[in-house]
Amino acid sequence: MSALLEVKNINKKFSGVTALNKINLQLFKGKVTALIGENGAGKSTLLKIMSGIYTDFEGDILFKEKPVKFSKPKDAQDIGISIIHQELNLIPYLTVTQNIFLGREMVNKLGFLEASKMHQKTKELLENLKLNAAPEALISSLKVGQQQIVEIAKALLIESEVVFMDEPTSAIGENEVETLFEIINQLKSEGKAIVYISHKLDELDVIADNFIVLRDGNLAGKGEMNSISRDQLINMMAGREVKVKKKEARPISKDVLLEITNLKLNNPNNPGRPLFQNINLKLYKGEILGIYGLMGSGRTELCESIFGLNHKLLEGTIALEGKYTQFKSPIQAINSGIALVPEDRKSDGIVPGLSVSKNLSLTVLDKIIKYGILNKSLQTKLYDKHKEALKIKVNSEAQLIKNLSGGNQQKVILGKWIERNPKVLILDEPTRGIDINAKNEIYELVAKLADSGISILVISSEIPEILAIADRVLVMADGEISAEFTSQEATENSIMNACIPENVNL
Amino acid sequence: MIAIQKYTKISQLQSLIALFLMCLALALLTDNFMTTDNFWNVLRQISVNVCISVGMTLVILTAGIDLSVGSILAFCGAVIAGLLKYGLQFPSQDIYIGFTVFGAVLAGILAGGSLGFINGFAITKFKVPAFVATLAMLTMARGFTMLWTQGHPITGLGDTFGFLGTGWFLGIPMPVWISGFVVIASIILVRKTRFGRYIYAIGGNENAARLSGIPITKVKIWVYALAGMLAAVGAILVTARLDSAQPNAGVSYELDAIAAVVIGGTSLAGGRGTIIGTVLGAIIIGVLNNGLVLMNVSPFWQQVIKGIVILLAVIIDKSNSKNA
Amino acid sequence: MIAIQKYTKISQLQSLIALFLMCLALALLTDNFMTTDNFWNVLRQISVNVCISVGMTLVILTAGIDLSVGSILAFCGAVIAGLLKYGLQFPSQDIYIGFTVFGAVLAGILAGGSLGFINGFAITKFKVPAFVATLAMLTMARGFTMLWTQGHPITGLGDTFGFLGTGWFLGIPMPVWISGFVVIASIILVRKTRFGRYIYAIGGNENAARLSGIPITKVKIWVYALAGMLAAVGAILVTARLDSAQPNAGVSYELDAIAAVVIGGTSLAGGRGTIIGTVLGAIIIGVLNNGLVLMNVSPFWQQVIKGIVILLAVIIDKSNSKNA
Amino acid sequence: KEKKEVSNEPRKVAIIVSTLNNPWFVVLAKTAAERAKELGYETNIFDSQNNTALETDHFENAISSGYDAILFNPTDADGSIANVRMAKKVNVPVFCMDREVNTTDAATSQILSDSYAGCVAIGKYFVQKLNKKGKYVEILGLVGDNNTWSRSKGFHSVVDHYPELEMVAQQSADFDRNKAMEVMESILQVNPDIKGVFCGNDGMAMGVYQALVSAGKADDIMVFGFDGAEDVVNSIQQKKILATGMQFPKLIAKTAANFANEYFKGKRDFAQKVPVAVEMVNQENVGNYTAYGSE
Ligand SMILES: Nc1ncnc2c1ncn2[C@@H]1O[C@H](COP(=O)(O)OP(=O)(O)OP(=O)(O)O)[C@@H](O)[C@H]1O
Ligand SMILES: Nc1ncnc2c1ncn2[C@@H]1O[C@H](COP(=O)(O)OP(=O)(O)OP(=O)(O)O)[C@@H](O)[C@H]1O
Ligand SMILES: O[C@@H]1[C@H](O)[C@@H](O)CO[C@@H]1O
Ligand SMILES: [Mg+2]
Ligand SMILES: [Mg+2]
Repeated sequence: MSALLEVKNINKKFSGVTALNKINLQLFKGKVTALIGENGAGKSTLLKIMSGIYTDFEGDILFKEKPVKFSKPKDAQDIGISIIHQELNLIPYLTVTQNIFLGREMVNKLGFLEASKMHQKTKELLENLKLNAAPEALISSLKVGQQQIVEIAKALLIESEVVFMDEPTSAIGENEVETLFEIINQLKSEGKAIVYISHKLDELDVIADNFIVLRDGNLAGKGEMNSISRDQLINMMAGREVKVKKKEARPISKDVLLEITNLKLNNPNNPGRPLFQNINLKLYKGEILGIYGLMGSGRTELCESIFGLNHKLLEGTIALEGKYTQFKSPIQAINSGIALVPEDRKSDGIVPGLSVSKNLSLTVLDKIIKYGILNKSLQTKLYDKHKEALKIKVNSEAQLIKNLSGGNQQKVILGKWIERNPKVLILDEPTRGIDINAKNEIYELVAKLADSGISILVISSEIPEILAIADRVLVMADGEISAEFTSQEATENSIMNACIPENVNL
Repeated sequence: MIAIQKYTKISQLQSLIALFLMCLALALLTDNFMTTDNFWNVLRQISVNVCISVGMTLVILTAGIDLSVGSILAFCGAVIAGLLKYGLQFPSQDIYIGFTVFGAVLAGILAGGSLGFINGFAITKFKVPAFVATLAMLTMARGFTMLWTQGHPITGLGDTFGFLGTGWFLGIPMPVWISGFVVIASIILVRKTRFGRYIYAIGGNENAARLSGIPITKVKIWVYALAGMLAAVGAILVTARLDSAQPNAGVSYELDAIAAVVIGGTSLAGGRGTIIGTVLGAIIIGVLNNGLVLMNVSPFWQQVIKGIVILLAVIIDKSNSKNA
Repeated sequence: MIAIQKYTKISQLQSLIALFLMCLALALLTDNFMTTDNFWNVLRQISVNVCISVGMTLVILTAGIDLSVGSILAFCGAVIAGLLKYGLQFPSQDIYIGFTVFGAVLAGILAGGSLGFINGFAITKFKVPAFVATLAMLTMARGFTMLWTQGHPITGLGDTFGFLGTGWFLGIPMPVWISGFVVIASIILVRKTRFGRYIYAIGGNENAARLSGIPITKVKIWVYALAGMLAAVGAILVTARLDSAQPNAGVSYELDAIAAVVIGGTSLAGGRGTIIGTVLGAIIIGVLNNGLVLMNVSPFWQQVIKGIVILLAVIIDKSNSKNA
Repeated sequence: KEKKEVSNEPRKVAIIVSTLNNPWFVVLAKTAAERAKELGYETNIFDSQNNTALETDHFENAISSGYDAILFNPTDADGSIANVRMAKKVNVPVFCMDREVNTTDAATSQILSDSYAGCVAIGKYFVQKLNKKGKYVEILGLVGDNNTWSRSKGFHSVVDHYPELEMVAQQSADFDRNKAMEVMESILQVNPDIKGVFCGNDGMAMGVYQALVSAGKADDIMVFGFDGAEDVVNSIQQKKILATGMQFPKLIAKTAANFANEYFKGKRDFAQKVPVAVEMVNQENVGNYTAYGSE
């Protein structure tokens, strides 16, 4: 059987650094190929090359055995290649319909848009995808999961023969995943070639026919999905053996550090449906409390509320070391000993254009001030200390933080809070988009911090992760706490069951 | 479409309330505000700003800015007047090309489009920030105007051309017809065509727009070229009304245009806003100017009051749209 | 620190090359460019723009903009001159307060700081876009100036005050001392203090800055207030040099200041840039103005050439910093 | 259009002035307003900001809000014609002040300061003072302004006849004191040996003088201005500045207001042009003058 799409000897460099090295791959009609690899292995880069986004690379692309050259994304679309990007690429203030048809609007003979036709077609697509959203709703009014589905709809609109899906399920719930798989199967039966990227290996067993593993830009292996075990796959990705273990029971102090009672966050847009409510929880000294939940279950809002954001919409009480607090801003929360590592590293965590040492010292400038003036050698000392303690991979203290890998950026952010020696450290998805190695290092670090007496609240969307770090697990569903386990009693199943909201509705 | 219309409704509402309050106050405080005469007055007076700020809206919707519109207006006015009056002369080759009104107007619009094109080119191809590229053009176009006119006005352009600025047709002044046409055409452009959709998309998220295969460079260049052409239309109106092209016409018109756009609810961050909002913004400014004069406010106080009104208009808009 | 220094080095390099080329050309084309006299000339002439554009740099580093500096300058100049000459008179209460040079200068700086504070307040508390808030202030401050001066210059301010503009100290003109002091103080502020670090952090990523516990509102308000104060320092220089406060002083100075900042390599998007770069930018503009006059270029062409140079300076900067 | 011949309301007089960004025009406008008020009329000042289009708006607004006469300082001799005609159409009399409009059939009367002639006089004095030879500099006003050119032309109509008078630099300083100082500082670098500077207005003359003081050349180089502004009249007294062309803005403004008054009383036969001669003020005759006027 000849390949529908084939690439030969693809090399790609980003300002001198090799991202892809001599990659060959073939995609066949009616097959789903899983593209697997650690963060930064080059998966997205490869897809971007095959869909006309990156045009400066070495190597050849053959479509139906004929060489093709793309000078822009449209060229790839035109021959029938569509892509769902890893990052959401929607226009916030356009409607669902307008986004789905963006760049492919239907126009009449006079060149005017045919609004009703597009509206109709969108309705069909959304029904097909079981998305409960109006075609005329603004994208900015949708939840992330719904937006992800709009992205999928957008890709399906193209009459394509090849469909790339770059982590399409990173932000959607179980039900939507099922719908997506139905659609993928349908595409398969129509003879389309599909590439599917995901870090969720469970999914691959269900949906993929073939696999390709990338490691550091090199091809580490390929074959048929049913010919390889999960462990083999993981080892192939990491280039060595990796084990995730469960947190061992350890004695926790009985001192309550943080106590939350009846906390409720009102929704400014929908007063009838608070963002969370009835939240009661205790966090003990030195404890690691995990919060698991599906996307949109209200975890981020909860943490931000503790951190002094949203104070105007908040009801209920928060007590720190037995004293009631009402933080009006992060500054007050920080001064009382609370720290937050936000979920979106790029938009809320780092100051991309500043150096590593400046990012690191941002929360503790008073510590590096001498005679009212920032002292450079104190700053360097701080940097040296954390670089060593956190094993940050960085060239120099002057390196811009945006040029570090995600995991190392995360360590810098952790460092800037550790240096403040907080009483409560809140970690929102601390390993999102971070590969296994770096993850394990962060787990160890978190454990060490807890041992030193810091209480830690950690949000995660990955059950193995919660099990690996938390002493106790809370599950949130639909803005309320739906279950509590010690990490020893918790199992994947019990957690999963608790997190499905009663009335399933995005 | 519906989304935009919804958004329009909200921002229109804001501006409409502000406008209504102003008109009410003026109707109560003065005798002469609520007259047909004054009605046409205000519309005629804002017609130039309407043309320019419609162009500015397009630019700002793509998250850009154009500081050069006033200078481009002056240049186009000078070109049109110069061609009408003297034609093109190449004494060395003994060639003389005369221009009809239509030809001169066309040439003026082309001139405006070309300067706008240069803006767009610098912005997209050389990645010069819009603020800087159009700031440079502000200076250059003024220089071109001075070179072309040698600093002197060009006057006496004939009745046919003058009609465009001073004539009436079916009981409506020509400048109102022309700016009305500009408004309607651009509403259609923005709402009913691909190009319009692309403008919103680029301003909303340029990266996403690029990945959707939208030709960013082309769209942006066209947007700046259109802004230049609309400045040229403004030039036609100014020049025809006065029967004279002034080399220092249009100074600081960009600020009035930006004010109209912002008061009209368009976000300077791009991606959100409407032509209708801008027109309302221009009307508010026009009514304000007119009203301050009708109420006999001293010119020094006028500046203070104008600043306060701009600020209030935007603050009201902001505070209401929080819930939107 | 090193990052900024590195960055400084690159952007300085750009501007230095541009500056060097210009100076070389002028040295070859004219006899009088490379003289001590002319050296002090240029430095004295740019001193006002240096003060203003240092303030503008702070504002732009936070990803803001300040269009009102020229009007604030005019207002502060008028305040200083008015207080020096007439003091404060409250005839109804039969009170008269005289002002020393020091007192008047202080009052002027306070006035500038207050108007800047209002800018900052509108921007942070009412979420008015900086462009709009300072545009409104541009108009209002000009109105205040006209009201305060009734449109007339205030002249004859005495030698002590005049010394600040025209005097020499240790062989260096006073305006150069003053603007030099402003530059050094602000370099220290920006590089060596918490406040300076906060400015970069806010401009670089406001969200991250907020979550790091940086008092965004306070820092921003202070930045606009500082910009206002530095406009007041500019006002001292202009007024003292002329021995006269002109009500129409400072018109369009904001554009010169922004040009200096941008030529100096500071990003209009905030978070990246240096004071030194801005100073080089101001020198480039100053040398350009000086050179065009030394070469007796016709005033018409001067504008065209200035536009081209701004464009080129930024394009060179952009194309080189791609590799950075 | 019916005017309020019958009503008892005070008549309203609009003062439309090219710019208030320049004290000379502030004096013109305020004097006109004061005089009209003295005569019992309601007044308001309109600032055209040097923008002929804005001037059109002011005319329209003034007419539609019932002003009975317009005391008018045009932004442009040609560009303002259309505006005056607009008023004429509805029988609102227009009295031009200081600057003319280039037509004789629109304004009721024009009380004019003749920049060209005034600069001819200055030019003659300039030639005399420089002894018909030497290098000199001209500082122009706003290059898009017609006063700039009528003054420059008047001056050159005389000076250009003397081949030994060499203009070594001609630069613009936008009628701005500060710009004039800076431009002059630069020019002095190239041309330290000039003998005279002719400036298109007094503000620029003061700026130029300031530059000369800084350069220590105030005693060697003669400065000539135009306007008769307070600072320059004082400076001439103090022998700092050589001469200026005295325009009489107060006289012009008062005459215009008086004309409007007479018009309301029924007079119609106004002279189309009433020249108010520009008088040259120099160090000998300065005693006869005050700011913007004579004793
Ligand atoms: N625009 C860019 N400039 C410089 N380097 C880049 C750029 N995009 C990607 N890289 C680098 O290229 C390598 C491959 O990145 P890529 O995004 O393809 O990884 P990935 O396998 O998709 O990872 P993930 O699982 O995190 O999505 C990484 O080292 C990354 O840092
Ligand atoms: N600014 C906002 N305005 C309105 N609703 C919001 C806003 N931010 C979040 N929400 C909604 O509030 C709910 C809780 O969101 P939150 O981000 O806290 O969830 P989460 O459990 O942290 O999920 P995730 O893993 O996506 O971060 C969701 O329904 C979300 O769509
Ligand atoms: O004389 C005055 C002014 O001084 C001037 O600045 C321009 O034109 C005038 O008529
Ligand atoms: Mg990826
Ligand atoms: Mg979250």
